[in-house]
Amino acid sequence: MAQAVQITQKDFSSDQDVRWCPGCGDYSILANVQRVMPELGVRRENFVFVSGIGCSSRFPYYMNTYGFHTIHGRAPSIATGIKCARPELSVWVVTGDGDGMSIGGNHLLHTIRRNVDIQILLFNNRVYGLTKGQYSPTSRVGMNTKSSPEGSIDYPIQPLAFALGAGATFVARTVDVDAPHLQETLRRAHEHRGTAFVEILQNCHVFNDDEWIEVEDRKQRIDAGMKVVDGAPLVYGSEGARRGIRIEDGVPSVIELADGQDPVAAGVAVHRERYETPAYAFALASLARPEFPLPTGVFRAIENPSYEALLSAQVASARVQRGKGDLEALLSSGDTWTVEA
Amino acid sequence: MAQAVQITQKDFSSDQDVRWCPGCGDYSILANVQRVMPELGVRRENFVFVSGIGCSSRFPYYMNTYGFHTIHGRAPSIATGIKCARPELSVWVVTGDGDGMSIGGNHLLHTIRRNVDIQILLFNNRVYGLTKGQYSPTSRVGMNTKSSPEGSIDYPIQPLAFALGAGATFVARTVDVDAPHLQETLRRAHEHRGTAFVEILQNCHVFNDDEWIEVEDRKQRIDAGMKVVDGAPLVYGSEGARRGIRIEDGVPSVIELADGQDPVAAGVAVHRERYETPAYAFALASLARPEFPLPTGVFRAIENPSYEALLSAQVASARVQRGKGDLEALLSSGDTWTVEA
Amino acid sequence: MPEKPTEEIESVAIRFTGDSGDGMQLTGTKFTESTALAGNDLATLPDYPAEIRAPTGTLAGVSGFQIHFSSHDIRTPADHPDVLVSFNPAALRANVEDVRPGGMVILNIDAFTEKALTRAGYTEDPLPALRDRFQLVEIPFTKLNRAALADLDLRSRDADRSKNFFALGMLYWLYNRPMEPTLRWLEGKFKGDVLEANARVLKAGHAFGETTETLPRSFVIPRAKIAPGHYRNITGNTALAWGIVAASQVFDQEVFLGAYPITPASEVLHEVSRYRHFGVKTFQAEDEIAAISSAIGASFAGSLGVCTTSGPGLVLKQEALGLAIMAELPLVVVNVQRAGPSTGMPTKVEQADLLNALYGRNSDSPVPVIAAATAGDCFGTTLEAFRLAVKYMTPVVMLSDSYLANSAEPWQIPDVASLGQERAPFATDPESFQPYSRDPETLARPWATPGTAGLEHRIGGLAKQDGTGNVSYDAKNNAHMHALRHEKVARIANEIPPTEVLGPDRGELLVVGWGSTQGAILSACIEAREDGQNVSNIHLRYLNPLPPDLGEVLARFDKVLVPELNLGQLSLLIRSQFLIDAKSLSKVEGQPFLVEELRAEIDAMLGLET
Amino acid sequence: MPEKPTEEIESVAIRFTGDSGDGMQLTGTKFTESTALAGNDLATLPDYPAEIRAPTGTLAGVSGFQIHFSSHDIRTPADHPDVLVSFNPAALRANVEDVRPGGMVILNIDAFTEKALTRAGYTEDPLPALRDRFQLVEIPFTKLNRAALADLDLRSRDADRSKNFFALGMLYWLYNRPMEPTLRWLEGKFKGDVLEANARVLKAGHAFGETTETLPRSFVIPRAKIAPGHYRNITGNTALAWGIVAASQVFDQEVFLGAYPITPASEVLHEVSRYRHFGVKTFQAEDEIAAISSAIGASFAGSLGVCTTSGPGLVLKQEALGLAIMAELPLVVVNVQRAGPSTGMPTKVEQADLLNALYGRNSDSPVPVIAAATAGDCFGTTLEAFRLAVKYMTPVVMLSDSYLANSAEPWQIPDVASLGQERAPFATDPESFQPYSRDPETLARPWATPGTAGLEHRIGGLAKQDGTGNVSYDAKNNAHMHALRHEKVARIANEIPPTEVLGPDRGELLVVGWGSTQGAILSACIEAREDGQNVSNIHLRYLNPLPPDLGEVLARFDKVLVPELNLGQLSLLIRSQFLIDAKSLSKVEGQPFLVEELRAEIDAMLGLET
Ligand SMILES: Cc1ncc(C[n+]2csc(CCOP(=O)(O)OP(=O)(O)O)c2C)c(N)n1
Ligand SMILES: Cc1ncc(C[n+]2csc(CCOP(=O)(O)OP(=O)(O)O)c2C)c(N)n1
Ligand code: SF4
Ligand code: SF4
Ligand SMILES: [Mg+2]
Ligand SMILES: [Mg+2]
Repeated sequence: MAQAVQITQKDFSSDQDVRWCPGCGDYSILANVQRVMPELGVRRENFVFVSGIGCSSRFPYYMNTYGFHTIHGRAPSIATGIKCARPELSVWVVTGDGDGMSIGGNHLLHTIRRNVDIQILLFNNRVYGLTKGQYSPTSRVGMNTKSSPEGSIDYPIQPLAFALGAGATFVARTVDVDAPHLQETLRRAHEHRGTAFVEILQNCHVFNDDEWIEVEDRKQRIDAGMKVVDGAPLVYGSEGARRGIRIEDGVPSVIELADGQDPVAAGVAVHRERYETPAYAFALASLARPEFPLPTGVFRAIENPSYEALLSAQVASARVQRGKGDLEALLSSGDTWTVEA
Repeated sequence: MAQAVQITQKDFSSDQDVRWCPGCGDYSILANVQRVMPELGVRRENFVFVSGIGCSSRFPYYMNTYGFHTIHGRAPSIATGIKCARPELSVWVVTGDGDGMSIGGNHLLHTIRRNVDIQILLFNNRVYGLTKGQYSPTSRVGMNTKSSPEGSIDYPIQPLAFALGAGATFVARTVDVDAPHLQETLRRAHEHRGTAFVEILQNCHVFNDDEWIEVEDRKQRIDAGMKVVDGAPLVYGSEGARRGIRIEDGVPSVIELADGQDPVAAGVAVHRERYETPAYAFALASLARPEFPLPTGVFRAIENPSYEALLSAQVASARVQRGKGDLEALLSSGDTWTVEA
Repeated sequence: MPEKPTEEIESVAIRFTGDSGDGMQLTGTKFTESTALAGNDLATLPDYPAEIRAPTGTLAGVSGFQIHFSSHDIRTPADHPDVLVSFNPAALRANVEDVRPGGMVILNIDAFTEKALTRAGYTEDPLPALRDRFQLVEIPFTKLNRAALADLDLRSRDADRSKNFFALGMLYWLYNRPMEPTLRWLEGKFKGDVLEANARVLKAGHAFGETTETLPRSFVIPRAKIAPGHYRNITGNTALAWGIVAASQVFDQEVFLGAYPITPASEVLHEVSRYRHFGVKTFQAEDEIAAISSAIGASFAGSLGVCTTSGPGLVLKQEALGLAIMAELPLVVVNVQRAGPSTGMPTKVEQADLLNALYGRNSDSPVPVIAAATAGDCFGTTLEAFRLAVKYMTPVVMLSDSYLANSAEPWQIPDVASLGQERAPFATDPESFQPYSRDPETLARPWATPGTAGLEHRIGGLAKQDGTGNVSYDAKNNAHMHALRHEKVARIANEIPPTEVLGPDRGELLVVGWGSTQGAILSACIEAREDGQNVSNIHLRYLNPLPPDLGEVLARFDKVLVPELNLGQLSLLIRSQFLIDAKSLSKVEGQPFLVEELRAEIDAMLGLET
Repeated sequence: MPEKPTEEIESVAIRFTGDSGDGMQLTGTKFTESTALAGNDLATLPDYPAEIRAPTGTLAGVSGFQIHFSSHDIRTPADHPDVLVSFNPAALRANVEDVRPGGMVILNIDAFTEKALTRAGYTEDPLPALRDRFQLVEIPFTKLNRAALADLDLRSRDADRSKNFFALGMLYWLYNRPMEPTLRWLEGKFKGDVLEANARVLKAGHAFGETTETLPRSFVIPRAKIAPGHYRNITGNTALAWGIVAASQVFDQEVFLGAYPITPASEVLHEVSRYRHFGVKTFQAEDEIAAISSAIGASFAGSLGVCTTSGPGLVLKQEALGLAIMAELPLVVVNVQRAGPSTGMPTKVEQADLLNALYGRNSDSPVPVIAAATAGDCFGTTLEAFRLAVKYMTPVVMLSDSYLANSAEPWQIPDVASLGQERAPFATDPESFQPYSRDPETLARPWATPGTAGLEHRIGGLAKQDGTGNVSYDAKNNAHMHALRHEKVARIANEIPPTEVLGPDRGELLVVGWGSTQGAILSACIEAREDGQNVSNIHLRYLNPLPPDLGEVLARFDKVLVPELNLGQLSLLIRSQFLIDAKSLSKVEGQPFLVEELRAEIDAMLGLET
């Protein structure tokens, strides 16, 4: 049996040529996903990758697993059907900021709300790549694109704030080129039971280059990023310019930390993934550059029964209470009568 | 001229028979909207009411203004077109928890995000009324309905949390039968420039009776509700059982207040509508019964340029920079040549 | 008191009418059950007010339920009721003109106050004029009912709620129906005072009928000659729901229903939701797009995916349906049609989504379309849709409509064994597996579901290479795949049974119908033939592909008439495919055909004056 | 060095091909501009790789641009190029079989390394075999280009970017095209080193042509006899966008475009977005449903609402389009068709959304449908769509396709005055105002916009009473409104000009086309007539309603052929409406018709062997 042999990253490469632009952040994400897969303890045939339409949504073609490249924006709904039908499968949705946050926003909302046990990876490059560079719902105000020659006037949406507004039980943010962090985030997402929503900051080299350079670049990210760790205070910044985040009455602010100063004593908040309220994670998700560092890591991870588990439980309990369905009995239930020959 | 005469509530009643069930909370909302209209300083012909499909969405038929009863879930988009085309109109969307939060969630999301200057009234009765009583996206877990005979397994969405996740500049909550509060909320929504999102807790007498009785009933609401007022501490409760809400690191909790105790000194948060961060308002929106009181009032009201204003400004500035469009010049722009006779 | 005489009659149609709150649907349903048990053939038609909840006493709030029963075959609820029962003036006004001249009109005379007459839009008392045209039976139901309950401790508002059961009791006497089924039902449903009150007034109404001089005789309708078997009453929506549940048994496979509520399809979701123990999962989606998408996902994963909707919902599903066609996945899309366009009249009937089912997607994307003809037929047609979907690996559109959805008819309960036992041919063997290889007969591709080791593959909506299923922009391959999808659907024709011609198998006029118009068309054609007219009729279950012998059948007739509750949709298909001058008879009033309307058109086409 | 000889030829078709990164589209466009200025008639066709960005050097990444120019009328980009320019082996492999036998094949021989050959899928060197079949011209463009730039401080990767301009310069020499337009363009676009590099290699290429012995002569294509006037080159998408902008002037009214990006319609949004100063507002919506909904809202408010999309997007818009039909609001829905079904081949051509435009909604909901026939015609057809929408108070569907969208042709710039000046007849008078009253001629209802005192009213998607516009479930009213909506669209037929028959006005064979196939059909029919064949042709702009004289025209011919880039959609309509045995010639390869394919079918129908 093929599975007796240890499977490796390579086993997850399909025979299709990978067709992203040179320099696209998607390559790194693909490589890291393929690297993590063999560690998850799931047989290869039990993985399903589902996507919509977009550069990012070509992802399933390159994974040697079951895959479904569907239509624009609907991947979360198709994944819901797959997971409800076969709860034992490990179902991953790959979507883009256009696919997921624009046309597909509603499905994302409701899938997250229902807490279907799937992983949703949103590749956020803040642009429509596949259709050649229009602004997306995550693009910054003023962005000049083909469809906004005088600058976009749409306020961007913040995917993690959106997900928390939808009641997400797991939200995280990571970066295309930060391999260890990305891998760890994928592992955590997989572990989580319920919808794991992961925003991956991704570079579109062709239409929106260096949008995330502040957190991609190893140097810049020390001051511009903030990796959050469960139980650790919200601190960031290079030696001599260390800062922390304080949250008073729900309102975050930056505190400058003196050398060696205890952040917690200085009023810096301690990161906790498991608060019952989503309000803390939301405060974190609302931190934006340049006033604040861009946080990455797992913002929230709480356990609630997942949708497909509850659904299966209803089936099981109905069977316990009423026995396996008997069609003959159903058809003859209620008032019937017999006409003799 | 008809407008010279003072217009009154009556002028806003259309000639159509109102066809909600006896006991429906929609009646009270209609009456209060009709009462507030004449005070807003807007000529009647400049009001437009737009709705989707649902009991609540029949609303425009009863308003003697311009009205458009459209299709399920799309009212925010139609309203966006109206407002962009004619920024001088006062455009009101009436939607339900099914119309707005289920099929129409994405349009609501993006309309709020763009901050189109319209008022959105979401009548939340936590059920699909018009289609005779299925659970809705705001229904509680376990609700028994025709489509959930063994109890709903969907986690409900919290409309205000959703709106804040979308970047709303104005969110408020009020109650169908609390006439003064409802009227004041409508006035505030109208004043606001940008999308004013108002959740109105509404009783569906037929399919989900008394869902909101805790905040509708004058007695119960003292302990179960909390009216938030700008600049005032978050306190509630009857004499002898006064409580306040404290928010630490973004995490809200209830504080029991002794008689005469100063709430602020006791750590109770002070309500502010104008924090730049949505995190505080989100904390408020995440308060749920029975652990917390259900807050009503204006949670957030900040000013950002509205979408249609920015759009009109682009038109105006293009005209200043390039003159009024000259079709002849456009058609002849670039490389052309003449073929002589 | 001597027993009153009885009179034997062949058939009768009764219409119960009143305010939405008067319980007319329940009254009609109970009368129907009794009638079925009395052994008559029957057909029923409820007529709800639209989605709106109208103010009491107005025309907009009138609710009706018609039942037609007989000692012979019954196919329609009858054009004109013989008996109208009206609980208020609005109900009278909305319905009385439909009553056959000289018919019986039973009124709750207590409700005919001046205020109520005005509310119904009457400017003067209509009864004097009606007395000349109909047999008016004026009964103080409200008073009689209150009297029957006088000793119970009920508020009069509560007492009044049961006046429909008083009337029902009276009608049971009038038509010699058994009371037991209703009494049994009451016992199962209520307890204590409510049970007592309802049972008591039912009997009191019966006794009143026996006693009152207003009703000089009762009627007997002998049992109908009905094929022997086990029967029940069933509405189209229930039959459809049970067809979905039955699929889980016939295929021994989990069913996944994704749906978003919409009139008149919602009850299918409600009904199916009750049968989780059959291994049927229901999912109330956030909209129709999510509903079909979830069903597609479930099918991909190896369940029997199905979604149920009505007109506007079908439109929203079309993009995803196109994906299912490209991905060649089995899927059943049920459309319970309603009157449009746009929101239209959501509670009223039309059969106007046929062309949308066929052409509602971008590009040429063929899908089989089948339609149910009667309420009971919704069961078998649903199962047939699943069978085709699985056998040909294709989505299938199944059409019902709001008339079938709500009307009830006696239905011979099928023997479960006769439904067969099918098994989806899941692929399991990695040896030379290709996701787009073909079954030579059906052209189906293999159904290879996640979880099967060695069959990992990727599908999607981009053009695919035959065999490998890889993305392909090759010109010839694309033409080949277009042809293949077309051919796959076309091959279904091989299984369509020969078209059954009722009446002479060649002649002057052929009437061609589909869907819920079957009863009316059949009645009209049978009557016409009984009157010696040269007219035959056929009724199509398969709309795409059309039956292979259809052209040949059509060619045997001088003229072809296609009656439809739309502006001529099947007619367009027939004209285009067979180049015959098929005439369309269209009705788009939100109401089914009357037999007399069809007969008039048949007469006209046969050159007869009417 | 003596000047080389020139040879006069009538026409030539050149195809530029290379990797996506090689700048073939730009090269083609610049060549086109020069050619237009040289006074030739011309047609062009770009052929992009699909949405995917393929690895360099592979077949999937090949990009092409064909231009056909002549001293006489040109209608298609030509079936077979006379000249192929290929920048790498993949481009050669993907295109060489299309070249006319004996044609010229110009290669960048520097790119023909063994690695590149393998990458293109060649297992052996193809050139020896090709030398027998074509006139191979092997030029080291990369080396020559680098040499020309040697003294500039450029990395070779940057230098190599301009090698297409070197080739372009050489071709300018070869076909005696002016270099000035391109030089002018370079000056407007670039500065400094980049400008210098590009201008220099363009001139170097030209000089190389003059010098090299590989090219013994250059060719002269005399000016074409073209109707006098002011001309420009235009693609269908630009013409369409300008038609939208022009509407704001013709109607002196704000235009509101709601759109969601989708290939191949996105450029229309891009282009229109640039003209805010015309009073044109564009709105990039979150999806197609929001796009059409916003446009409906804008129309309700008194703007000219329009939305632009392609196939799958049209499908998503259909529910809202039904609302616009019910609400009888003016609206233009533009569909730039692409190959399906589902996502299909998004960059490739089909004209397969005709039936979807007609029948893509629930119930019978008629909408006028018109189609553009050439790139330039997109301008006028768009304006016509607006005119019909406003005059009849109805949404109108306007069809283009990806072939028209991207191909360019010389376009006679219309005189702005000739476009007319229309004015929407807004209602203003409250006296006896009714939202659903009727213009007796057009059946249009009044356009009463918010802000007008005294006209406050409410509309919506529920069935409406004629006149008042109130919600109505009345049966007869519903039938009346169905008929009225149908009749309103049908009356447009009164304005359709008589059908222009090219060729004999009666005879053996009539070829009926619509949309982008016009050029190929015209060429085929003209050639056939020149060969003495009895064939005529007509081309339809109005698909719904069809021209009123169409039946009569069709009846004058023994046979009718309907070539379409779909499985026979117009053919279905014609067969159904006129009951003639119209034969469908369908092509669904994502490619336009070749003239020779049409001629073969014409021959076959005329009973000629080919
Ligand atoms: C119904 C529909 N509308 C529009 C499109 C065109 N379309 C394809 S991908 C895309 C946006 C992709 O953006 P994103 O999800 O951010 O993906 P990226 O390419 O940036 O990875 C659009 C608009 C489509 N395929 N289908
Ligand atoms: C496309 C479409 N799908 C479904 C429906 C059916 N439908 C009408 S209203 C409604 C839900 C209404 O719920 P809500 O918005 O909460 O309004 P309420 O009646 O409770 O005020 C549904 C599902 C429809 N009209 N159109
Ligand atoms: S367009 Fe952008 S996102 Fe798409 S493949 Fe290229 S670099 Fe990546
Ligand atoms: S069903 Fe509920 S929401 Fe609808 S009108 Fe009746 S009470 Fe109101
Ligand atoms: Mg993107
Ligand atoms: Mg509701």
